[in-house]
Amino acid sequence: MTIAQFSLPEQLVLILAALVLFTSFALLAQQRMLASIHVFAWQGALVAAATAMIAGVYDKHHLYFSALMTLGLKALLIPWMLRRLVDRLGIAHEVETVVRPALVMLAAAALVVFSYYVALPIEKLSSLSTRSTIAISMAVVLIGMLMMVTRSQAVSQVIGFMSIENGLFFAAVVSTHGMPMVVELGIAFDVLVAAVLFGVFFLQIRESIDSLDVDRLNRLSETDEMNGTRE
Amino acid sequence: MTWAGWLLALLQAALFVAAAPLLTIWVKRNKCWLQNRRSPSLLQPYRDLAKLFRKQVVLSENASPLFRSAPYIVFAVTVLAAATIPLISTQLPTTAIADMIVLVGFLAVVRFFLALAGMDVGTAFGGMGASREVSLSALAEPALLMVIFTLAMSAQSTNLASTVQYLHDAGLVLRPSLLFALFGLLLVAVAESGRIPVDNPATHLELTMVHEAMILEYSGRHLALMEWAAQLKLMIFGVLIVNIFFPWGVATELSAAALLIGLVAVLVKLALIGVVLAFAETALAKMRVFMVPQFLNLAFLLALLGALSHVILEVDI
Amino acid sequence: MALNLALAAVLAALASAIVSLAAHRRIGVLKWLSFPLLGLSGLAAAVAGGMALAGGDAQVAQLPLGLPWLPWQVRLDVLAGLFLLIIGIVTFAVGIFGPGYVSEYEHGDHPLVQLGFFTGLFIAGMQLVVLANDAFMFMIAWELMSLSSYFLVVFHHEQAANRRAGFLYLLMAHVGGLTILLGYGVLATFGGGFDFDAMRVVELTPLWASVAFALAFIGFGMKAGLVPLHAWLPEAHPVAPSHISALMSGVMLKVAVYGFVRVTFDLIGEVQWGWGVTALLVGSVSALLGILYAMQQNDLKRLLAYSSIENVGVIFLGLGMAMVFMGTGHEGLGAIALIAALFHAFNHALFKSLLFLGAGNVIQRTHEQNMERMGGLLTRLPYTGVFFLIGSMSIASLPPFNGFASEWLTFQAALQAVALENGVLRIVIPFTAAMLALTGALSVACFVKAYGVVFLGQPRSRRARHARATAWGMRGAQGMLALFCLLAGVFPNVMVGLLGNVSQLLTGARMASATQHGWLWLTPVSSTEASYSAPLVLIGILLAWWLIWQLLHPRGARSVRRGKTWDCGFGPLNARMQYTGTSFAMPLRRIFSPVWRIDEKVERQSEAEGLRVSRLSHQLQVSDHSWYALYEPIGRLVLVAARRIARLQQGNIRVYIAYSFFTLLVLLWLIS
Amino acid sequence: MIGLYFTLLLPFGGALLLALVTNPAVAGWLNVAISVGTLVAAVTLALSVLDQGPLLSPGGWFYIDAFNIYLVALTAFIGVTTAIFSRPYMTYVLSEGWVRQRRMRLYHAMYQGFMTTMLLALTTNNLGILWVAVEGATLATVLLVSLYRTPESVEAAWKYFVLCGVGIAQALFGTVLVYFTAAHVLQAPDIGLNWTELRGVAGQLDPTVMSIAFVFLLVGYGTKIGLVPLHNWLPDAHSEGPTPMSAVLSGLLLNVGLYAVVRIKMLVDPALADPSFDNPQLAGHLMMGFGLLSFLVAGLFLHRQQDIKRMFSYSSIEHMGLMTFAFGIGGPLATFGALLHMTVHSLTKSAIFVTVGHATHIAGTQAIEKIRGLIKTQPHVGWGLLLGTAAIAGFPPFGVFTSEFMLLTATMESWPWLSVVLLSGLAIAFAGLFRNIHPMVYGSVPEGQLPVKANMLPVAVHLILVLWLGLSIPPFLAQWFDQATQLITGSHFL
Repeated sequence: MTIAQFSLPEQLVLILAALVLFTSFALLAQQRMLASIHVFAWQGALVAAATAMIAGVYDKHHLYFSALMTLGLKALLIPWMLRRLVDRLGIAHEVETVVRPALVMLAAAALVVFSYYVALPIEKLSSLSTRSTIAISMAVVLIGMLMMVTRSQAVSQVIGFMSIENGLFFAAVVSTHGMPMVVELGIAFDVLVAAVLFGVFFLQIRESIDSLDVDRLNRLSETDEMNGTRE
Repeated sequence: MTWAGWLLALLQAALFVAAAPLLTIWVKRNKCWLQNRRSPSLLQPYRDLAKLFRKQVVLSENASPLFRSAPYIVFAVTVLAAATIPLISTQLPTTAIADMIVLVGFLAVVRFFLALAGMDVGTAFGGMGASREVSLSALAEPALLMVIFTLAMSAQSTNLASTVQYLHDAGLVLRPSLLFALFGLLLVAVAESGRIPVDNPATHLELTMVHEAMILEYSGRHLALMEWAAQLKLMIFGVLIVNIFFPWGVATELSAAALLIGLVAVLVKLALIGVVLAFAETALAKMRVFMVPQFLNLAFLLALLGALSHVILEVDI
Repeated sequence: MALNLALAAVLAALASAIVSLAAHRRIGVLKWLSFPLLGLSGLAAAVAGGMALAGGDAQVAQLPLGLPWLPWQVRLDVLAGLFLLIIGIVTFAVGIFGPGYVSEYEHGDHPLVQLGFFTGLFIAGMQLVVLANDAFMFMIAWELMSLSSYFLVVFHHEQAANRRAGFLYLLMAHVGGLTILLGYGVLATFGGGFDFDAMRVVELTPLWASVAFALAFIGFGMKAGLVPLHAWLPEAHPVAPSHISALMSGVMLKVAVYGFVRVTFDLIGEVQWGWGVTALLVGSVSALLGILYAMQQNDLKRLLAYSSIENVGVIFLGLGMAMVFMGTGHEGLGAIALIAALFHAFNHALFKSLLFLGAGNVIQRTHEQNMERMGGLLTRLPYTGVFFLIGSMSIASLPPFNGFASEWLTFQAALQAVALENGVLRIVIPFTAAMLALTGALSVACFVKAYGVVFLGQPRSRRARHARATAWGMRGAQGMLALFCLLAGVFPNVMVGLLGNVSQLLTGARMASATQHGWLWLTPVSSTEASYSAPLVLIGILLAWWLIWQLLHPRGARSVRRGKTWDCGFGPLNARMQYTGTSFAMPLRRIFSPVWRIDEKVERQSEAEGLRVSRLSHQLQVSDHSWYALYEPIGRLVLVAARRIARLQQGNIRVYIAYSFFTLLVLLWLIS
Repeated sequence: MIGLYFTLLLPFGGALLLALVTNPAVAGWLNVAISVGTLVAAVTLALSVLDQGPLLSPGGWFYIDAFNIYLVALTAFIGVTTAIFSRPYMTYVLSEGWVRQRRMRLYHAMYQGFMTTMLLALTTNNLGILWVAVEGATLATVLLVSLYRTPESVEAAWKYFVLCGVGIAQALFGTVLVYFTAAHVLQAPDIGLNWTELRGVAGQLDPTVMSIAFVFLLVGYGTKIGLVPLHNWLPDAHSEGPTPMSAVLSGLLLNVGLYAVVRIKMLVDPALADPSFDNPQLAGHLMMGFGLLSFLVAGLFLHRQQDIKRMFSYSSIEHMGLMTFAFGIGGPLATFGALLHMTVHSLTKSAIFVTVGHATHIAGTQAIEKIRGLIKTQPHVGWGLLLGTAAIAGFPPFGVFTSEFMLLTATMESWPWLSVVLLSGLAIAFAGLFRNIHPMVYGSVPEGQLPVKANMLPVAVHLILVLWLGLSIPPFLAQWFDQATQLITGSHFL
């Protein structure tokens, strides 16, 4: 079946999925701190919108709540916290250079293809119209990881991590219409605590190596140049 | 085995011990003749022994009891070894006490105590002699054993009497293994009984001496026993060679005639081998101590060849 | 009955371990409680072993220990009995020897608890190994033995060398243990069960049987110290306290032999002659190299340890011959070789522990381990001197002592090679016999050196000069072992007859003709082929001696006069002029030089015209090749691999994330 | 039932309570008391489960069967012994001035918080809750790793946090996928994550999705187990955190990760058994591969260690690899052995870390080349370390040998040639451990190294238990393991 046969709301969900994917590309490409925080917030908002959409279409009422939760957490609270942190740390206007951005973009695109290829058999089985979103969310997760690999800035690593969470949540919502409430609450709680802890750690790292460049966190290594060989 | 057999064994042993000095002096006489010197009389070694037995023993003050008992052990064990060798007759109960391997064991005991006695006083000479003795015989002994293996595999026995019996009954058979074994045994005999070219009993030259260095501290009856044991050793090897490889004439039953023939035969054969030894010692020169290993390796090689040629050429399964 | 007695022995050993927990700073506990308990345990073990060896049929029982589906099973058959007897005798001797020996630990803080506790465990472990009837219990007892002996090896852990030895020992023991475990694994996988009874009945395919044999051979050979797996042995055995060295060299190696015999002859069952050839060659090489290495040692205990390698080689040579004969269907001949090997194992246990106890005695009195600083001890420690002499004669396999009897049997077995159909074997066996002959001759040389340098000549150090007599217990233990050496040598028929039961069990044949001519004659095949009468030999020697004394000793001869040693007219001789151990071994070192890695340095300082040498210094380092050929390469390999691997942990978190990222991708790619 | 609630609520309440207690001494005692209470509750729970069989709480939120109950008991037990050790140790840490009072509060609160999450993860029946709890365990411990605020500890904590976070995220994705397929089989969506339900219909779950889900879950929880190459956080976290933390991390957290994977495997195997799927053994093979790799690599790492705690954390990786391998083999024998190995490893390893804590206290450093002559300085500590290491290295008569023996046998039966690899790995690891242990325990005492007030009771208890398990497994425990084996493999072992 082609997209034409979907009902409008379903098409809208697909649109949102595409947008989420786009935002994570944007995150990957974005080199300004503040801007990437904003993009991240937008991604959260899109996920929340998608959730609300699903809730509306398949009238799953508890999803409204989780949509709200997502909006509050991912689109408002966490971005706000990050914003405050970067202000306090005075790195708000820092610009981080990504090595070989074109290559990274290419890799991200490849990841999308890859996750589509992995998800193909799943789609065969699925009867939900929103099945293809699994591929999208897997791609979002992988791209998030790619972002953490390519960025050496602690804050952008956290953003990458959070976008992975977004991808997960998106997958949970659109492919399975939401996990049981308790689980979602638990996950949300974990994410919140994680965000707080990240904040704590920014400060700790800052005071220990007075920078947020994770590449400089390499005291604990076991290669020869770090510790003399002992025969 | 009857009491007669045991009596004969006893007599034979006595004869063996008594005749040992004779062989030595016989070789010496031949050498003298060959080098046209005047030779001592055949009784000379007996006179020497008697003199030594009468003389007082002078012991080094740091000689231990082992030093005093060594001569007796050495001599006793050598006599026992002699007693187990068929000299005249193969009808010998004593051969059952110790077969050829035990015979080698006896020689090892002798060497063990000789060497210890040499080290006991704590002079440089004694230690040197002991060291050389054990090192050289460490190479000679395996050669001897290989010779014995060759014989044993042919004769299906390590019992001397039955081996001699077997070879005697087999008559004249040309066995390559025995040929190798003979030459191996000859070399070993020369080395073990300390003759030229391995050792020279006549000199006390510190660079070369082996046996003499060990008994340097001995005097009086102790020295006599040591000397006599050495002569016995020579005799033992002589008898082994002649009676195993040329068993003709050896008495195979206990009759007076046979025994007489056997006696004459062995005396003649020993006389002959004495002449051969004398020739060899005149012709050859004493070799350097560290040439001796090659000499013994040759002996070992010959013996090994003997064993292998027996397995390869003579057994058919 | 016998089995209960054996278990009682184990309990006594454990009890001695427990009581010595109270020995902290109180040596009396060790002297008057734990060592007597050990002696008791040894006595019980010896009696039980003797009964089992004579008794014949096996006794089994189950202990309330082990896994729910695999309880510990113990079994006491003739084979176990033999080795239990060995363990028992030596343990008993140690029990007597110990109190006098440990009295040197009275002063200074020595970990007495460690000593007593682990000695008890060690002995209990060995006894359990012999008793075990399932692989699981066997392995536990085996490793208990290794572990506790390791703690005894590092008893003097202040010296770095001992620590190193301990580490090496533990490592090798563990590797060997794992190999054995793997061997049992093979047997169990096909036998469907870890108890030996299941393994006995099963028939393995030749390939798997060979695999199992190879594993057992490597594992037990490692413990027994076969070349080239021997390197740990001369390091570990000497550094332990001497009575422990006696136990390790005298008994533990035998336990390894036991394991090998049990697995090969009993559990696998169908012996292949190819295995025999392997054991034959490895054994003869070990024997030869072992004695050659021993010859060059100047540390008395190291020398003894190396000579253990030699004797184990001889034992395996005999076992190999037995396997060859059995593999080619000559059970009767196999029995001769097997009996010879087991008899040698028994004898080696006796004289090697005798020698180690003697060495311990000497070392305790002189506080020297280096032979070059001993000498003239025969007059100072007469008892030890005489006993050590007996031990040396036995180990040098001189008639009429026990070493000779077993070696003689081995030779007789070798001579039966003619009966074999396979021409190659007919050549190989005489050849190994030649190696054995060389070994025997060298061992004479080696122990002439040992005895001559340690006990004869003039004392080479002040401590040696002032060595004084020792405790009665120590003499008693050595005396007992020496007596056994003599008895086993003079009446070999007794032991051979008993060992017949073992060969009956393992090969289905016994040396019937061996003892048919009564206790006086030992005739392996038939009286015409070969015979040896040790009693008559002894009598003959004594008779000859007596005759000489009677006939030749001149009546009323003036008694001996003591005089100075002849010094060639140069001033008086001193101790430094006599031959040292090193110089004694020089000819053989020169003849067999390729065997060792020798680095010898001679520094000669001569005066201006270069004629008179004013100063001369000589350094000699003799080490064996296996280090450089086998051990160091492996160690280096591991380290290199470790260094490569370490790059994984290079510190940058992004790399780490990349790891999990790519792991994920690869796995996803794999499954779809 | 009541036992269950107490088991969970006691530590939870304890965490809240301890967050308020300012006096560290009191807190230390309270910590012990709460742990003991938890242990009692856990034991009662265990007994009830043992005689009434599996227990499913109303609403199906919790499910206790033979498999997790013994882990619960183990967790509670080690929680107690470690708490006993932690009290004097942390007072020493405090006296050294490495931490301030406030952080002591954090420490004790988080200790109980960690126990809560552990027990929750073990007892819950809901895969989602399981995920939440495991993630919670990370969050609870991450601040403790950086407790000393040294640059190293902060770095270690950051790596721990980020790597485990990322890993766990994948586990969540896997969970979502499981839920996704379950939604097609189960009608009621909100029970779609209940393990018992899933277990019931496991045969009908779609194999492809389940295989993908398993990959995500394996990578996710495998990070927690410390499987190579996902292990990098582990040595850092274990070596930089306070020693009691290292003890519980090595002894418990890793187990929970493995527990999760095995639970999932129990769902995946029936699903993959579907004829349409080509490789029904996929899960097992993946686990075997990871397990063997971790086992070997960790063994090699042991040779290069300079930090004693780091070394033992590598040995934990090695043993977790061994267990993963064993569970991967499957089959009653291997599973039984793996369960036993879990127990003995946890006991031994936590005992070792306690001893190591004392040793580092004596030497004042964790650097191996600074720690010397322990046996002379303080025989108890020295022997504890030596025997503990001997035990963990698999020397009989300690229990580790028993389990390794069983694993080896299982390998022999199913994959004969792998057993060679296994043995060489064991030998390498053994050499690596002892080459470092040897100089530490033996030799003469460096000057200025004095005995300390050490409480070796936990060590003794643990080692004696391990020894007991080595000499004979008590019937009830064997029964217990056997039930668990039956649950996991579907067939009894005994």
